[in-house]
Amino acid sequence: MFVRVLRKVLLLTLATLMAGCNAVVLHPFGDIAIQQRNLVVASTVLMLLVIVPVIVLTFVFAWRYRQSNTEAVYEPDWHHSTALELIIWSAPLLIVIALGALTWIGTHTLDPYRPLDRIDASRPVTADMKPLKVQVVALDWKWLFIYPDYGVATVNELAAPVDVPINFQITASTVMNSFYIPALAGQIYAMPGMETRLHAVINQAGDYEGFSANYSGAGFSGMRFRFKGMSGDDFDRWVARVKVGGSALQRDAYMQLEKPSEREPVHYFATATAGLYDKILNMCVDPSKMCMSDMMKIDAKGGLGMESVYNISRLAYDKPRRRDQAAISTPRREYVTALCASDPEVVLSSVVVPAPSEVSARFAP
Amino acid sequence: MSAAHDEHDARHVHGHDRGHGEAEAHGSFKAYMTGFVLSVVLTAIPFWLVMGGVIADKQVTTLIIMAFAVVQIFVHMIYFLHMNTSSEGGWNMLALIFTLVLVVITLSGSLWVMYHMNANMMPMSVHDMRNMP
Amino acid sequence: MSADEAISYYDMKGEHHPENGTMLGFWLYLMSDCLVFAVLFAMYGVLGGNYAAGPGPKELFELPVVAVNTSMLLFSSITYGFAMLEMARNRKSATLSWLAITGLFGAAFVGLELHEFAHLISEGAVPQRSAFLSSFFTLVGTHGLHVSFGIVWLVTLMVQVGKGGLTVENRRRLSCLSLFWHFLDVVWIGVFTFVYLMGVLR
Amino acid sequence: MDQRSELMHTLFGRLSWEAVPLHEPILLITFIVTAILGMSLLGYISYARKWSYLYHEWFCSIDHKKIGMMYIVLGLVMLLRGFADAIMMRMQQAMSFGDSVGYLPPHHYDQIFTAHGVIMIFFVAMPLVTGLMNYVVPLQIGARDVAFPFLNNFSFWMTAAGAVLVMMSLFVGEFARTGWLAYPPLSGPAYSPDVGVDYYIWSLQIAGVGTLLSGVNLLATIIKMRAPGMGLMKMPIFTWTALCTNVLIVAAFPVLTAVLVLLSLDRYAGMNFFSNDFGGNAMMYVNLIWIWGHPEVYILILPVFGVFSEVVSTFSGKRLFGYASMVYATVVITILSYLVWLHHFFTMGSGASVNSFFGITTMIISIPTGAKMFNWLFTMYRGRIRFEVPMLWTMGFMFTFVIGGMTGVLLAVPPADFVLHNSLFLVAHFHNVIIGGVVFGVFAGINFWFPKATGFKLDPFWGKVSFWFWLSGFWFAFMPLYVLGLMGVTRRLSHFEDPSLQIWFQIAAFGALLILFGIIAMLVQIVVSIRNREALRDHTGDPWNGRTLEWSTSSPPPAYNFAFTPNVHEQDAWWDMKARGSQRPTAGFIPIHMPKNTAAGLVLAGIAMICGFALIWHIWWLAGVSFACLIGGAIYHSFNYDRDFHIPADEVRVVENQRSRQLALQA
Repeated sequence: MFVRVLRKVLLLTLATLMAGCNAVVLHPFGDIAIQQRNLVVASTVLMLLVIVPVIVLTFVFAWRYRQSNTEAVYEPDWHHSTALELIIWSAPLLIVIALGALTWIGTHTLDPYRPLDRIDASRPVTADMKPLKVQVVALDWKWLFIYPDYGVATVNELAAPVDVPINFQITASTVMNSFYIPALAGQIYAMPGMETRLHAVINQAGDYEGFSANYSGAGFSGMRFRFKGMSGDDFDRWVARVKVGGSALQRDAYMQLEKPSEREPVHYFATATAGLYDKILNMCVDPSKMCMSDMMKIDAKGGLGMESVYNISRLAYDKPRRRDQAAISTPRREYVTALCASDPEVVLSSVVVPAPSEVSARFAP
Repeated sequence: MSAAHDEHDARHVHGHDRGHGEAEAHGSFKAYMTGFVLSVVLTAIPFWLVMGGVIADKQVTTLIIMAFAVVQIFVHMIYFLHMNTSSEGGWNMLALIFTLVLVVITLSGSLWVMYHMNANMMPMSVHDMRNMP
Repeated sequence: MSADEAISYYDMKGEHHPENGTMLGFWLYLMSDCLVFAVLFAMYGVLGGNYAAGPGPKELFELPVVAVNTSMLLFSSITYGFAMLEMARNRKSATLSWLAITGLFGAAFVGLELHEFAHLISEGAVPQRSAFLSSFFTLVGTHGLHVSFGIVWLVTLMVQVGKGGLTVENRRRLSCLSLFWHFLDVVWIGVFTFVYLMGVLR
Repeated sequence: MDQRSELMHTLFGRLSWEAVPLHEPILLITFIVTAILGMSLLGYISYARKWSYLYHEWFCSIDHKKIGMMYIVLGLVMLLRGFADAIMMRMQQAMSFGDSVGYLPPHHYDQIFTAHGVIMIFFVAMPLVTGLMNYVVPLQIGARDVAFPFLNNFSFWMTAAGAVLVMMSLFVGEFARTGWLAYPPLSGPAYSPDVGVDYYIWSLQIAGVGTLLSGVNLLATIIKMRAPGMGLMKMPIFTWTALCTNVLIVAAFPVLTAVLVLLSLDRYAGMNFFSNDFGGNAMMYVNLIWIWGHPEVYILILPVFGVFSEVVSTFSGKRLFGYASMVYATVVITILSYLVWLHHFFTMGSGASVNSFFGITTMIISIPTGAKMFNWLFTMYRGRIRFEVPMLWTMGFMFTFVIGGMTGVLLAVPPADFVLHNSLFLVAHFHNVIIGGVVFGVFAGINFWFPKATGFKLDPFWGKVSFWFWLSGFWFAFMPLYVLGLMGVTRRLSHFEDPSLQIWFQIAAFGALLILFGIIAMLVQIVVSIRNREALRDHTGDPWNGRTLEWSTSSPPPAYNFAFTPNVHEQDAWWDMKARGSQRPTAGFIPIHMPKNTAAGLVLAGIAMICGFALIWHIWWLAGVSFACLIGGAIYHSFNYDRDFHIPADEVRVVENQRSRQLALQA
């Protein structure tokens, strides 16, 4: 009861405080973000139960037992009280137990990997609702969104129909980023060669902001995009517009797009090659590279043995993306290992390398 | 509890009888030899198990050699490093136990966390790998 | 203890010689070193299966060499033990000879390890080839580096004992090195079990 | 640049005139100002003919008190640098909206936030905390020095060498643009090819060695060198927290060392631990660095908990409430701090069970921390509180820190962290605990122990001015960041689109300005105190009516700390001695065994710094030579057996008689 009242009071104060500014974390429009907000508020209220008395007592004691107040009791040797000790350990303990329970439940229900089971507090997800699939790639320094079901792709603009579950698959091209649309749901990292997932839903049409929440280099500040929540019809019109408005996103276009650029304007790709996202995730859009998933399969079987020891260029991914282009144009071996000639490149130059096709033929199914 | 602690400690602080006692524990010839023989045996068996392919089941072999490693570590600790509860007033032992706890946390924690991360995020999940032919 | 008037608040005779903390301090340092190895083991545990479509432990490790290597380290342990026993009996030259033998075993260990590394590198299994090889070379190499450092230290101590004899200070240093040396043995148990034996079993 | 001959490249590696940022006006002006200030300081020292004094009495000193003071001076100097970075960031963020791009390009701005984090943690907070522990712990336990006095000097110079490397990056080359923990792949060779990350790695490695050794040292000191009778449960609470802190240092810093070695192997040897290639895994770096990183937070905060405990009980004129529970709380925090590291990367995609495990362990830490808070509160209860400057800082802490603690627990709830992680809310949270905790605590400690170190108190008026500026500045600077975080603003941005945010950044900048006044007031406080030192002098050695042994000796204490080692019978040993009217012995002095000063620490750390510099710039020959010198130097030093001497009884008598006269004058 008390908690509920306190929560109301707190929400009200916060609301007034935030009225002037758009505190989107406290006023989100997606069900996941709303539940996360509720958890933030509930935990705060729980903790205030102990924080407020501490602050008040600090000032009360400080005032009451000031040196000039000779009327106050002075007990220089009073230093122990079992009852008090019991209280000071158990009060935080009780709150942590309550908070721990909240955390355990909240963490499991709001796990970004878990498919949604409700659209909002009153509407469950039904079997006939077809979720919207979006594949997200954090590039240097812009966002690529691929809609596999529609065969289209966009840069720096994301749209989704209201009240439809969205399944994000998220990866990155070079370094770590974090995919975050505060109005929709909490963030999750976007990492090269790895895939994270996010299930979310937007409950109100509108134009929201999305960005990278993890610093990724020089163009980071401009790595923003618009997230548009639309009615179903608007969304269809938007898809149609994308389909007429853009070029094709195939391998070459992607390789071009992937190069670092800042503050990229929104643009549309009318078609996106099927399976491109998988190649991006597996870092093998460039056909001369081995796909991560293939590599991992081989590794799980114990590797390819000594024959493949020089099969290196197919696996080097970072080097061609070095961020100082000058160094690439004038290659200079900076490694200490140059001293003992164990740099793969050095070894490579002196050894006949089996052609990639030969090696891959060996493990082709 | 704290009183007992104090008493013990006071004795410790006052106990100068060891003089400038450096390196009290050197062990004895017998102890060193025991440790040596034991560790030779404990080394030889795992090598034999693996090199000779004695046990067909790899997991069983793995468990056995890990057990041997743990036992051998204890042997070394006792016979070569002269670990006991009394040297340096028990602080050596305390430091060792604390370190072992942290080593276990670091190792198992990292493996646990990374296993989950890999399972969640690698293009080919650990789960898939398990089920490979 | 309240009523005792003669309660003493100062140690007037200067009897209180704080115990020397060197052995404890060195042990604490070893514990921190232990955590360095824990990190490297964790690294190997996580990345040890990532061969990057290259060779794995089965193709690379030669257990007979590792077995010989292990025996070198074991022998050096027992000989260091003998050196300590001689030191306790205050026999300088016997101590020095056992130390020299220990050093030779240690050098043989490092030599074999370098040979193994050179062989791997010549075959193309360089540390850069895969995450597995990176973590293998780093873990085993760090241990080897410790042993090499131990040998340098051992030689230094032999010179110091030769010059100054088995003084209190030198005994303490020998005891510290003893801890260091046996500690490296313990780490090696982990290395041959987790890296080599379990690697080949994989 | 490409035209450089092979010879030049061999001789100077990557180092060339281009590395000196003559084209960047901000850096150029900074350089000129620093150079002028530095030259005038050096000139003054030469003019006053103080070089020999400085070198022999301070640089080569192995007296824990002088080393402690040097740590604090280092910390305060680096605080100025770190704060300059902070105010530059605040200015940039306050003006860079819409069409205005501010005055710092990302290339520069990104270095600043990285350097700010690194400097504040490693070269401000760590030296300040280590300095306090170094100065106070041996005095509190009735020891004459630390267990390994030479190592102590070496540790200090290694920390200083790391700091010098960071400062060097301002004018030679550049610093990392990665954020203070340098996550790969961004910090890997491909995405940060220049010297920045190398500066980061080597300055931390060198300083890290110093920190680790000083941890071992203080640990051995506390375990082995306590005065007779001082059992564990009679140790002053600050010593207890120092013990736990150093346990954490010894157990956590090796992890940092190892992780940075792995990162440097990636960068220098082309290995593949954290790259995207060849099966590397960058998440492993994040995992490992936080295994160090979380205990690091407690390394900083635990000692200041100790400071607050001493201050509260001294200025309330009362025994610390719940000593035993305070000790247990500290020990519990020490152990638990190893079980929570994943809460720094909930959003990286580990599963719900992993996340909730680490979330809940994090919350559990708040139980002992809460207990400590109550202990301080009930120490004040029925006390006679004197609001001297150290007590003001403590009150400011109690009020501020609980808020930071609350937002911290909030961030430990994984679903809440998903919306708050990496936001300015997070930034506000950790500044809330680090400024409101560590910084306030260190200032309380400095004000508290300054009279012990110098023999005169710090000026209370300017101390209060400084306190109020800091406190209000803190609230103005960081409350807006909480708000901005809730508005979904993320950290490390150098430019914003939404003009409605600007007002909050301007308030925050105003707060930073107030803190600037606080810092200036503190410098004024020191200057004024030195000028008025005769008026502020304390002859008793016990200006606050203290409770622990450090107040039993003179201020400043003699080189040997205690002419006779005290025997401890009670928890607050000095309070007990005063209560029972114990008499200071004035005769029967005996020679005192002390360690000798040496230049070895300074020299070895200097060589280590050169080695680091050579590695940063890929000057391989210099790196090799200096590394060989380092090993050779250490071996050479080990041949020096002549490391101690005795202070003759006569000398002790002279010093102690002078103290007797002083005390008599006072009485």
